[in-house]
Amino acid sequence: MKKIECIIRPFKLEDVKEALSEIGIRGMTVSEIRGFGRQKGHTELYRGSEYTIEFVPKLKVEIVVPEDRVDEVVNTVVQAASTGKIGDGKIFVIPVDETIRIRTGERGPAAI
Amino acid sequence: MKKIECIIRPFKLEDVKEALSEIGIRGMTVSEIRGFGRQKGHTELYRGSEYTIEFVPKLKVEIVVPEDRVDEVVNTVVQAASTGKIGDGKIFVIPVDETIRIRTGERGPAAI
Amino acid sequence: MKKIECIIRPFKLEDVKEALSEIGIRGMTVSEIRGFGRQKGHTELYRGSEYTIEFVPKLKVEIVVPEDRVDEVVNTVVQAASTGKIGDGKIFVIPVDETIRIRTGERGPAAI
Amino acid sequence: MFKRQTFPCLILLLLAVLLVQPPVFAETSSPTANPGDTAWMLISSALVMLMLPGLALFYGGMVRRKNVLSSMMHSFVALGVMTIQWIFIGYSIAFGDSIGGFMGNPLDKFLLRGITPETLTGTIPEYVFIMFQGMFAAITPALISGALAERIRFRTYVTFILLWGTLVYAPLAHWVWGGGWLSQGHLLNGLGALDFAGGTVVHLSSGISALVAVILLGKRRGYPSGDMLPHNLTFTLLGAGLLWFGWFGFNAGSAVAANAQAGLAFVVTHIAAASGAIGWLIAERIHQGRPSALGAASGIVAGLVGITPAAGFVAPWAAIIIGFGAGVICYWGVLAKGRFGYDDSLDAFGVHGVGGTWGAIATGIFATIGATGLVLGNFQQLVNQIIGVVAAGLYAAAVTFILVKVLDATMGFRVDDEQEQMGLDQVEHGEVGYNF
Amino acid sequence: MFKRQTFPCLILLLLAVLLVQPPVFAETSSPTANPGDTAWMLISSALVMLMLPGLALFYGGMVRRKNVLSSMMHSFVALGVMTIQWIFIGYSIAFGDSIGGFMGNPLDKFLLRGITPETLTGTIPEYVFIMFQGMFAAITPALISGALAERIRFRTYVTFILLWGTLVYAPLAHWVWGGGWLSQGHLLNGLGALDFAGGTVVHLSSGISALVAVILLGKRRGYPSGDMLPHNLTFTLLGAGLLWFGWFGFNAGSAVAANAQAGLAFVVTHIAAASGAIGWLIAERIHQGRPSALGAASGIVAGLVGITPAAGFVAPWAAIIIGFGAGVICYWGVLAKGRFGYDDSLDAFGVHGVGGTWGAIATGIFATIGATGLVLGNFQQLVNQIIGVVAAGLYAAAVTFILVKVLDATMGFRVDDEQEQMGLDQVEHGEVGYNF
Amino acid sequence: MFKRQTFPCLILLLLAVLLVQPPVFAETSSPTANPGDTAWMLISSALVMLMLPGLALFYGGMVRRKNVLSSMMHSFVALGVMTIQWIFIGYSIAFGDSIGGFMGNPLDKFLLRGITPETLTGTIPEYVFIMFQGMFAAITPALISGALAERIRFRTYVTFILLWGTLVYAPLAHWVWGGGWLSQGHLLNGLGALDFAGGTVVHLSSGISALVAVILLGKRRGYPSGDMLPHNLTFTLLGAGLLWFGWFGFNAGSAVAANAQAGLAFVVTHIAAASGAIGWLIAERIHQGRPSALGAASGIVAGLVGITPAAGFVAPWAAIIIGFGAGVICYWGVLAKGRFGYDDSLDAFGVHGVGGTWGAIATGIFATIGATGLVLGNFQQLVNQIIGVVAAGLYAAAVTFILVKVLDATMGFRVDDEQEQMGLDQVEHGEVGYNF
Ligand SMILES: Nc1ncnc2c1ncn2[C@@H]1O[C@H](COP(=O)(O)OP(=O)(O)O)[C@@H](O)[C@H]1O
Ligand SMILES: Nc1ncnc2c1ncn2[C@@H]1O[C@H](COP(=O)(O)OP(=O)(O)O)[C@@H](O)[C@H]1O
Ligand SMILES: Nc1ncnc2c1ncn2[C@@H]1O[C@H](COP(=O)(O)OP(=O)(O)O)[C@@H](O)[C@H]1O
Repeated sequence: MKKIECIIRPFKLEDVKEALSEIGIRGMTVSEIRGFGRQKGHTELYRGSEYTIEFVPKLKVEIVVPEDRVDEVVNTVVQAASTGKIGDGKIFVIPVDETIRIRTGERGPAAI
Repeated sequence: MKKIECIIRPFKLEDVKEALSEIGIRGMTVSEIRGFGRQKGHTELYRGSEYTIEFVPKLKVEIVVPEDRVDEVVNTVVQAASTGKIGDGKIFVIPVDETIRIRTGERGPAAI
Repeated sequence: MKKIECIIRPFKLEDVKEALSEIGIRGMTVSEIRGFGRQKGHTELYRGSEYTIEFVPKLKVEIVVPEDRVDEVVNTVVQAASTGKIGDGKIFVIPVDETIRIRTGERGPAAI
Repeated sequence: MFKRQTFPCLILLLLAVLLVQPPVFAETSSPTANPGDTAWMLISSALVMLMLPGLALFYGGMVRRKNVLSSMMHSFVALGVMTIQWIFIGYSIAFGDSIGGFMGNPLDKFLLRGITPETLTGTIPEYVFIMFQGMFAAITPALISGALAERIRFRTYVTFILLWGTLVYAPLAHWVWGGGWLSQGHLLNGLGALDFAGGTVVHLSSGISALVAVILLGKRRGYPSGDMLPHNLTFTLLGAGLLWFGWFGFNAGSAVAANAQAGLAFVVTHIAAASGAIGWLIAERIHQGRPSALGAASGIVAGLVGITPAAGFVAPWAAIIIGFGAGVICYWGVLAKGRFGYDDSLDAFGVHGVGGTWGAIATGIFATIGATGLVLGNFQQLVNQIIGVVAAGLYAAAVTFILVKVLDATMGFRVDDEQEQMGLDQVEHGEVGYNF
Repeated sequence: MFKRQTFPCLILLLLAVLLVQPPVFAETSSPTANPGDTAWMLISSALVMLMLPGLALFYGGMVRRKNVLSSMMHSFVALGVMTIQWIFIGYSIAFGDSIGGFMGNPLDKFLLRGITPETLTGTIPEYVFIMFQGMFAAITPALISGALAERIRFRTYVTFILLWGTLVYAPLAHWVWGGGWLSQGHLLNGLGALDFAGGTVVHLSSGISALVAVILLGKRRGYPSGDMLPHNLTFTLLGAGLLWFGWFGFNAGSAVAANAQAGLAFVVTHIAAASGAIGWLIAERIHQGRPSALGAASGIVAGLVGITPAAGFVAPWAAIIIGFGAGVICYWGVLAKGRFGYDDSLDAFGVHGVGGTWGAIATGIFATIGATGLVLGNFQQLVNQIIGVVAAGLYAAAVTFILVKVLDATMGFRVDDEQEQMGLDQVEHGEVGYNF
Repeated sequence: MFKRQTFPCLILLLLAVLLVQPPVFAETSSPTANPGDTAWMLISSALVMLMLPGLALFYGGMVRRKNVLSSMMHSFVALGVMTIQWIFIGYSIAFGDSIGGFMGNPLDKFLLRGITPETLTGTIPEYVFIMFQGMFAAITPALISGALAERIRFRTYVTFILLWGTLVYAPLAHWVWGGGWLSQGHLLNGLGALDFAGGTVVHLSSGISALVAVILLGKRRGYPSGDMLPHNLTFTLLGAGLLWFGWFGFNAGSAVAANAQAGLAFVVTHIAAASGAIGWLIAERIHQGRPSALGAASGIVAGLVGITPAAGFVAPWAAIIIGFGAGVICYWGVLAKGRFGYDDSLDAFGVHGVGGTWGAIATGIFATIGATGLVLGNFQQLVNQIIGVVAAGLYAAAVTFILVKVLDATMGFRVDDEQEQMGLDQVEHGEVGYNF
């Protein structure tokens, strides 16, 4: 099993979720994060003064899938979340040793 | 070392924390997340209109422990967090290469 | 590639970010978490009544870097985030199988 | 570049015109204002003004986080631009010399000319009356914003309310209160259509216009979907509380004196708000199983809308029926959008349109004080009320239809899809509501 | 299914009854209301009404996020149902023809019968007086909700306040203000127990009832524990600000005219609020090292509670002592719950019970204007105050004891453990406060 | 340990002194207060009081989350301590027997001695006048806190405002309103410097003091940086709404009667607030591309500040110019801090200092009602206005300079770097604003 961590733009969540649903992914976990990266340099004006917003609001979407589906999921997310502008985000693939469903105690692929 | 990531129902936090304390786990990290899974289909009524709440508020509890305690912790969490209803959540076990305590620079099991 | 997860005190974020910038780290992801650990026992007074705050607000900083930079980053964070008092936090190093930049589809070290 | 500056230039031009106007001197006129009535009307004006921040909270709490400032701005900017419009021509169109019962002469009291601090309206300074009425002119278009929330361009909205306030609100106010054709003593058997504090002029007109606008402009991207939940219901409750508070000025102030009628209007307003909340909560309880905080807030407003036209004419017992009825009927009103498939974001039509209609009709039924309704056997009054509703509704709908069509074609009324997704706060105002 | 509908049916039945009541006509009576006094009492009524949204914020900010709407609803629904209760029988029980000094005849002014817009109470329309008093009837039971927050069922709460308002509040109001046995000219040496704006009737009665209820109902699951912190102290501060603002109506409005006594009540109210905040902050500083925002908010309310019974009778210098004393004493009052182990969630007893008692006694000590207290050598007044406190306290406690026992046995007063853990917003109202 | 107790001891000492004061008895004096005027001044006082919670929200929304309670406390504690200071000596310094036109005798009305409920000021009880003026004394120092936010010690702030209120505010109030040298009939050709409701006394004085203080105390750690964004602009908007509402009391209440002048002040205040918002939004639109919610809130306050000194003297058309001008000029005023490099956290100088100066000058230009400004050919009035601004500005700046220097050296004005980083809520008050 692998955990696919995707850092995306907040307003892309709906698109990503739908694209994943289409390929049969039914579970994911979303959290609000703030990102720091190349996108820095963005400024906002408050009362005429410029403030550099170094941390940009992003969402982290975590999807645990069997190894054989990793590429499919990654490609789907890349397509759905991309705008082509700096700050689109990253995907990190992380190994998962074990997966357990709390409700039933099931383990492995059956748990997701 | 392993990181045990548990997605649980928010109101189960207290129970999970107490159960873990009882088996001697003294450290954990909690974050608010929103989950998408089988539990979907839940609707709320606002002004009589049904809204499908696709993302359900959950908590993620992360516990880093030595390998030999993984099973014990997983079982404890499964017991404490389970209600038997869909949406109880998942546990993911993830390998950790190294652990460092910032205060002292200690590494490995001594750091947690 | 490795993901370096650092649990730090919120007010240390600026220092950590600057220290990392100095060694050329340009990307990171920050989230708000609540920590439970040795630091417990902290109490706050509301209307004269003591409340034990078991969960202390912390920040999680995630930095994905090539393997050869792990030690450097870890040491930098330890130095920047340490106050010497209980509750400074932990660093966990987690393996990353693959890294993808959403904007371009680039993979591996080029993606970060 | 030129186009972007049009609006400021217009303002500066108008300001320049002002400077050549001869300065106004205080005249000594024999009758002076009654301090008690003046005190009440000063504070009533302030109370109605507070309804706009109240509305900003009420609406702002119901939108998504990314649109909270945009939604609040719809109320605040209305208070800004409609006040200036009112001073220039709005008041004159509503209360100037009548042109055939349809509207006042816009030049008659242009920029309040001829009015001094000593000029009286009844027992109070005319300046205070102008202010009291001006607050109504500001809140009415802001009510419409509830329907359009989360999808419209700020500059088009500002243009829209300026035009709507001039072409719809001010004439309607003239019809009913400014000596126009719906006033007592004019057509309709001389009885006129009763509208004590604005059930038709304010609520029906804004509600029906809201409906027309959302039908023309179309739904929000993704509507209906789970993430369109109210982002902060504590604001909505607080907003309802402030609206309730301010409505005492709105209704009891419409007596334009601190007298017996003001007392009556106060008591029936309060009763109707309470009954409206109870009505809505009971409807929810029966229909969806649980009474909600949003329901309480909505029922309060529904009850207040319902009693508005009746406030000076009905007894307390009738206020219970009117308020309770408004709560139940408006609950049904907001369900309608699901059935008919338009997207009235915050139910401006469901509450103000439906509740305003109910209130106007209920006034014709229950009026027993200073007027005679159906319960006293006067069928004609009920007929007049219905004529008033239909006339005002048709007029408001028609003008709104044209305005929305024209503005959409020229300035563009909606933001584009990507902007809607990013949220209006960032796109239109370059800000976000919360940096927690 | 039948049981669930009982409440709505009852309402509908009552509404039906109303319809057969003969319509009320305006009579022409010679004396008319004084506009200045009427203006002041209209706005005072509105100000007291605003205290309920203020209380909703004050309390709502102190509970946990998952109970914020539930807690706010306790205030809003009180404004709803108590208003209707007041119109039907509450006002009649409090101010109707006295039955032996204990309560007014509930049928005397049932549904405000016999009252027209022209009926006066002193120099103002009786309708306005009814409203002013009605706001008190709404806020008093809502104060109790602070003690019960985070654990009770909504429908039981609604039933409780309706009964409590009818059986406790209205009779107590009669005792002190409605010509009952504690009023001047009656028992107690003819001096009566002084209670200018409701120290005993409002604060002591609700505070003591709160204490009885929480002792009977037991602690919140897990109390005391670290996650029971106030979730939003900015609301609590804002709520305290609105309460302060509204209290000007509460106290200075209790002069029932815009006169010298209203001016006095205003100044001592303001001083006591300020002194209360300072007193509490200093107590905190000494006892826990740091003055807090929650302390400021609490001290403001404590000072206001303390001055309430005294507001028309004491000089400014005495207000400093009363307010400061209230701040310090109520700080000690809220500490008591830790010592005695009951769970008064938001310190309804600690602030209103303790502060109300202090205020009643302080009135007996410091009264120098229009009454004579201990500082002018009149020991009898102090005795009367204590008799008033004891009588009202015992009565409120006894009736509350019975009500809580009966309601808990029949309807169930608390939600179950799992529901308490999930939060009342979701369980009782099907909503959440914030969707950030 | 002794030092920590100094403040409470002082209070207790003063309270002890009070007890020996002979009790005040009510005297029967022939003329009684006018109920209408009294009603208006009671509510005006309450409205100005509400400006402090409004200011708390306005400022509290603009700071970072970790300082929200600290910032709100700056307003609330000012309401607390300045009220008590006002009762003891503030009112006496401002309105007691003049000592050479510079200040009133502090002992003349010490602790309001000699004043009874029946004592009148004009047509209202003096107690009400004291309250109305006392609210001004509370809000003025609180305005300064906007400049100092996010970096100062609570106890030093409290000491500072007590001293500043005594040494700066009260004397300035005496100069202009208490019969001092800037009042009509005194120096400056007998015309005096016009300041209807406090443009110079309140806004200029606090604004200039804010500037001096921040220059002396230095910037916030890390200023300017991206994480110093306003944490909750919904609060700032709501705060602006409450300020607007309260300002009707501030300005129209300054007529000290419910008369024609109050009506005039009300209308020009409302117009100026609206114009200020429009002015600021247009300036933003041109300069930074998008009109913002923070801009609307800021423009409202700027417009209100601008009209304050002029409110009883100018016609509606002039209010449009003054308000619009204030919006544009203050927008430019807040940009100044970027250019000159001081850190006026929430632009207390940029809005109140700059806007107060503009208002004072504009009064000299546009006064046409009850006074004659430049537009009526009276150049002298404009000169007087400038003299008033310069004199008040220099005096306030000088005293503030000394106070800040002394307090910084003795008590320490700023928290240390680590505390600043952790946030004042936790460090100074042991709390956090939100536990979501
Ligand atoms: N080395 C990194 N480790 C962890 N997160 C990163 C790293 N680099 C970037 N990110 C995350 O990815 C987001 C987007 O990265 P950015 O460099 O701004 O643009 P892009 O992905 O288009 O190159 C950042 O906001 C941050 O959250
Ligand atoms: N494939 C997945 N990857 C990551 N998180 C998941 C995945 N599937 C489920 N989750 C998380 O687990 C939670 C519970 O899952 P759900 O399918 O609703 O119920 P259950 O765990 O009882 O089968 C979800 O809300 C989501 O946060
Ligand atoms: N076993 C663990 N697993 C995950 N997170 C932990 C663990 N132990 C500690 N933490 C995190 O590290 C933070 C600091 O730990 P703590 O024991 O309080 O102090 P220190 O790191 O100085 O020893 C905690 O608040 C928690 O967020």
